[in-house]
Amino acid sequence: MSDFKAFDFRTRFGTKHFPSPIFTASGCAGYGRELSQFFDLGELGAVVTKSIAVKPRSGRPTPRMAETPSGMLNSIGLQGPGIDDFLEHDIPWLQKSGARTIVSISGESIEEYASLARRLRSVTGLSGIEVNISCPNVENRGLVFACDPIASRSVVEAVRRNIGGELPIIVKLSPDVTDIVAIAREVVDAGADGLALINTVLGMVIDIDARRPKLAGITGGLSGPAIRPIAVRAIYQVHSALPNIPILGMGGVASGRDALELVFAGASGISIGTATFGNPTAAIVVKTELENLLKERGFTSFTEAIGAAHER
Amino acid sequence: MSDFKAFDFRTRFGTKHFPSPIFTASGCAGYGRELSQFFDLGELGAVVTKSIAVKPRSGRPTPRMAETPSGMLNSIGLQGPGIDDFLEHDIPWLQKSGARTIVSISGESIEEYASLARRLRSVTGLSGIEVNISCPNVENRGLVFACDPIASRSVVEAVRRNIGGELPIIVKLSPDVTDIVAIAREVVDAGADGLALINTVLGMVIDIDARRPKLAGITGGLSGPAIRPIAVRAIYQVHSALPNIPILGMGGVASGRDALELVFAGASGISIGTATFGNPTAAIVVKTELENLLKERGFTSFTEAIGAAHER
Amino acid sequence: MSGINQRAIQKSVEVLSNKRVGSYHHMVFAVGEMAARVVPGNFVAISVGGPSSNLILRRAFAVYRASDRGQYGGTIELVIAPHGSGSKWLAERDIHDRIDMVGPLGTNFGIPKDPVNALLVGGGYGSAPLFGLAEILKNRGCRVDMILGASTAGKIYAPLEGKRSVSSLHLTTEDGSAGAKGRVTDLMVGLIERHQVDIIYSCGPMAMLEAVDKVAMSHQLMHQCAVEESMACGIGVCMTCVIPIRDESGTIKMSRSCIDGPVVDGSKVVWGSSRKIPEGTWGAP
Amino acid sequence: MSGINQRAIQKSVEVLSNKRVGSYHHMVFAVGEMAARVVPGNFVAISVGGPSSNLILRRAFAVYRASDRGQYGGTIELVIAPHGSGSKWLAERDIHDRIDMVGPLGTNFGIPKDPVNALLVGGGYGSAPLFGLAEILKNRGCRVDMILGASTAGKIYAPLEGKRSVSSLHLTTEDGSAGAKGRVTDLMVGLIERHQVDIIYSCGPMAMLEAVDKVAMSHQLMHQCAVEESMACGIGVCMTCVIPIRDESGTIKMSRSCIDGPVVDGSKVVWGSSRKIPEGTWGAP
Ligand SMILES: Cc1cc2nc3c(=O)[nH]c(=O)nc-3n(C[C@H](O)[C@H](O)[C@H](O)COP(=O)(O)OP(=O)(O)OC[C@H]3O[C@@H](n4cnc5c(N)ncnc54)[C@H](O)[C@@H]3O)c2cc1C
Ligand SMILES: Cc1cc2nc3c(=O)[nH]c(=O)nc-3n(C[C@H](O)[C@H](O)[C@H](O)COP(=O)(O)OP(=O)(O)OC[C@H]3O[C@@H](n4cnc5c(N)ncnc54)[C@H](O)[C@@H]3O)c2cc1C
Ligand SMILES: Cc1cc2nc3c(=O)[nH]c(=O)nc-3n(C[C@H](O)[C@H](O)[C@H](O)COP(=O)(O)O)c2cc1C
Ligand SMILES: Cc1cc2nc3c(=O)[nH]c(=O)nc-3n(C[C@H](O)[C@H](O)[C@H](O)COP(=O)(O)O)c2cc1C
Ligand code: FES
Ligand code: FES
Repeated sequence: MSDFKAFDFRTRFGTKHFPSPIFTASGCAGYGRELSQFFDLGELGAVVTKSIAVKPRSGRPTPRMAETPSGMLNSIGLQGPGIDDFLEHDIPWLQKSGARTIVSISGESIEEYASLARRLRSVTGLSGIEVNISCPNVENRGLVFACDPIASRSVVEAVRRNIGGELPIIVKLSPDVTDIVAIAREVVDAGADGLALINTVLGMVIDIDARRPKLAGITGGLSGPAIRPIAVRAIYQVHSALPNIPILGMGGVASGRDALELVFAGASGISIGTATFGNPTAAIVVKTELENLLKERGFTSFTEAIGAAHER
Repeated sequence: MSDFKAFDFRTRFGTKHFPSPIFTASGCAGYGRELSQFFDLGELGAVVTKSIAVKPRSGRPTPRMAETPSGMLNSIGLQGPGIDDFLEHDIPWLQKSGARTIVSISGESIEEYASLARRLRSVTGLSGIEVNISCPNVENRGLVFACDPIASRSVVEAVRRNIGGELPIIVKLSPDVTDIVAIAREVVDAGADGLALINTVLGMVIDIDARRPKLAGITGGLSGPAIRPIAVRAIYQVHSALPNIPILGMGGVASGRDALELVFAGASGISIGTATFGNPTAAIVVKTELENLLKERGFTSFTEAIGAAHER
Repeated sequence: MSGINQRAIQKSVEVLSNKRVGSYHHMVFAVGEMAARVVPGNFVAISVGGPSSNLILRRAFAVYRASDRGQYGGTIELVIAPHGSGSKWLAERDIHDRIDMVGPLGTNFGIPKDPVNALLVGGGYGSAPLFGLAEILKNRGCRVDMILGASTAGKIYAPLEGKRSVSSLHLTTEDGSAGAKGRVTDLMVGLIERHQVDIIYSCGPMAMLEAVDKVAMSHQLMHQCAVEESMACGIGVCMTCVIPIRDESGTIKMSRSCIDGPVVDGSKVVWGSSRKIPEGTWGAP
Repeated sequence: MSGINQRAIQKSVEVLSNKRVGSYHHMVFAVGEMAARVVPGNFVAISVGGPSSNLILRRAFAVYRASDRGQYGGTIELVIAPHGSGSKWLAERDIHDRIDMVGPLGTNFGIPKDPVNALLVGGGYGSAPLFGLAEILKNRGCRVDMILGASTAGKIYAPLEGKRSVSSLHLTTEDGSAGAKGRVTDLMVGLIERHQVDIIYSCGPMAMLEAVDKVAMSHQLMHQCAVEESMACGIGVCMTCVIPIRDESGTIKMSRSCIDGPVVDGSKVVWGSSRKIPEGTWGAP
């Protein structure tokens, strides 16, 4: 079915244009090195790196994962080398590799987000910042920022103030809230150029032989095809409320058809997360399938398809 | 492995004792008639009936369902004959059948819940009332009661006031909230004898050929194994906060192992919902498997196992 | 016992044969006592995908033929169109594989006491339940004419043994690759008049059933049709499969096509109601 | 290119044979050029469950043998213990079925330049990668003694062709159904002293590896072990498979057993760290 009429696959977040709407999902592609053996990272809109913190983090003890029906739970605990090490070793490699890079940051306080933004301000050649606010706020009884409109807003204001320039800020929201649109409005109001939907859903598995939670971290984040209907719903709700804010959609996308569902719901880009664990080349498979599905349906550019399910 | 040492399978909600901890889930067993061909309804702890409203309801247009990975979406819209017809035709049949019955009620205003409670007050031989508060409150911009602690509390107070006597009130909560423990505390405080966890998770599927939401109701409730980790987490959280409140657990239970996960998390009973669609005798399969798993683990009574995953 | 699903049983059944016929798979299953309970119009519900499948719902299939004698005891035959993951999985089963079947389910075609002239209209695999019906009508001394339509020749299911029990068989395809180019309704009026048809039976896609019903109405003919709505449970407990139907009193109710159907009186159906609740339906918002 | 996973390729491979051996399945796959890239200690990651499966993660299996010549071109052999849904699904594959394989992955056993006396210790299917290793050591002129242990006889995997490359093979079972009753470590000291063992290689359950490492330590012997942690991706991107390992500078880091392992230096592992982060680990809370 795929014809040869030129097809424009580009998409945009804030000031940045991307040649492809397929991205990696933070925490599901490391810092790029591991996947570069399987495909050219330049094929992606961008590599979204594992959320980086101010200091090195050991992450949580093992077991860190449990497979669930059509999904998995993870409790990694944001393991990472910290921003200094990251800027010294990982960013340079990514830039040499020819990949566009969106850096995901995570903090335990407003000040940590601010200082991460300051560190990234000086880095040239980045395509954006993804702000992971699904992290416990040590200054507020460990309440997750993303669950509190005010805390979410403050994080984004702090990042906006410190990042300066025109680097797009994409804020990643948690689905574990009563009203995701309310949170979306706050962070957009605070200066977010785009939104990433959705982070994992809080879940738990019990080991019925050991009679205790399977994960050392007790609860974990549910991801994979099991949560796709939740992602589609969140994207649809937020896109209807804020039609002009680009959404980086994710949640159980493993095929072009899955991706198209999120695009029709309102996503301007698609991140591939858990699917990469089942298939190292998942991002490329999705990219190829999505392009063909769009062409078969007579689209001449990707952007025409964004939010198409809202039209009637 | 199953030995012949007497095993006590009973469980309790409020003042009522049930010979088995396996129940049907509201909306997944009609009013009992349909399943009576496949097994003796007396084998169940109780039949939990499809949520009944004050007036007849046509429910939503079709399509009303979409299958999703290890789950399904439904948007039935609480179709039913209304309380009068229900009390005239369905309750008598259930009572003749020898099934214990828990009546699930749903309303669009506090007053509707109150009047449903008044109607049920006079009915003899019921085993309990399940209050489905995952319904839009017409008096408050259609905001779902279960998403608002105050509205949830008012519903339960109204039911408590009007039901009188000692009929157990089990309040069914929605997982689509930022803090399910906060809601649980409110409704228990307002007089709930038990909690039912969890109702479906709000989701959506898009028909990529029709370019619109697959369901006529646009969004729907996600159920089945896909949401089990969310159910286990919700039950675990609520049981740690309120260890003395019995929980009727549900969400993707299709086997004895699944049921045991929820029991170890803190459930005093298990409702079988979507699994019945895939297997009419699912409730009996789960019951038999659960009894064997408990015996293999040396339990002599079901109640010993409740919340066992919290002990270490 | 409530009467609902009263002939249904659940059984692990063996695949006896699986043959490709045009775009379809004709499959035979050893079902034991289930076979004797089947009446034309009934369907069965089958679990698909195997042990660690992500497909959690049964798939519904109309019974093409059921016979309770024969070397393998009771057998049920189905005609499967490989459509999505579930039906494809089923169509890939080999001889001796076992599958879990619940049936027979649903209503059946009503059989008139006296010999009448019947017109049977089928679309695609919708022809499947009509052959068993034709056989019974024939034995009751009825004249049976049949029209089968589909988009293209490969999608018409009309086996030899089936043809025996019909007085005349007419085909239509939208691409003209078999029979007359066009739709089943193009041939209906002619046959109705030529053979003084008393009753119409139909099975196929909703749009076809609606068109057939229009013709039946305009000739004041009884019309029994087997509808096809998406079903989650197939046994009446989920309320996903409803269609608006007028009851005796004329009230429109959203009725479950799995237990109040699939065979319903065409004149009672409120057609074209996908994505809307008809005006005046009982309990409409 | 980063160097990580640099020998790995992804390929749809054909099942050439599947034989039951005790509690295990010995399976052979036609993998083409993948075979030539394998070194003992490497593993492969396989998708399980088929098209509509609810199992979304790959399963990891150590390569038992790899050969790049032979009538089917390159082949890889695995020893599969049917454990849960995924490994059972794999063990049920028939000849000519195709599966999706990524490999070779992970680190490999280091081979000493000069001939040394090596003791190879395997638990359960953990013996699989040791036979390929033994062959290489043998060809390098090493003396190779092997101890294989399991709970019971059926769980010891010790094929004839494998035995050829070892100087002595000793078995232990916890129920005494084969070899000496007890654990592999009961026989280690005797063999270490009798044959002046220079290096120990091991593969098996974590608890066994820890016990083996204690013995290695007490005799100041090099110990290379292949660890087994739950893996979601197998290629280094998910961070689920970590174990605490001391680096050159002595800092403990949570290292990925899929790319910094499975073969690691036993003396560098901080044992018994399931469900806790060892004191002083880099970035510990
Ligand atoms: C009463 C009845 C009789 C039927 N008889 C036959 C028959 O004889 N031969 C035949 O080939 N098919 C028949 N069908 C249709 C058959 O059930 C569907 O083709 C099948 O369920 C599709 O499943 P899938 O996984 O292949 O497709 P998918 O599209 O992946 O299915 C997704 C979900 O939608 C439902 N669904 C999709 N299409 C249909 C449909 N057309 N009707 C009902 N549910 C659907 C499925 O049950 C499943 O729950 C019948 C359906 C009904 C209701
Ligand atoms: C490096 C390595 C080499 C291995 N080599 C072999 C081998 O040669 N032969 C063999 O039979 N098995 C081997 N295993 C173990 C094998 O991967 C597991 O038995 C298998 O993944 C279990 O999957 P399941 O679906 O059958 O079980 P389930 O328990 O249903 O699996 C559920 C999840 O847990 C993971 N999991 C469960 N048990 C293990 C385990 N022991 N190790 C790692 N992940 C696990 C699975 O990958 C899956 O994601 C190896 C594991 C690793 C990490
Ligand atoms: C193992 C794992 C680690 C993750 N780490 C992060 C992270 O560091 N930062 C973040 O914002 N999201 C993280 N996520 C969430 C994913 O980026 C993504 O939002 C989620 O998994 C849903 O997409 P998926 O279903 O395609 O995986 C992680 C997910 C997984 C499975
Ligand atoms: C088709 C369908 C209809 C339902 N109707 C109701 C209802 O009327 N009232 C209610 O409280 N819950 C209703 N539920 C929710 C179930 O009772 C149950 O809470 C949910 O499906 C999770 O359990 P499960 O995964 O076992 O189905 C319905 C669920 C389904 C799938
Ligand atoms: S399919 Fe469930 S009620 Fe008809
Ligand atoms: S398994 Fe994913 S990092 Fe090792």
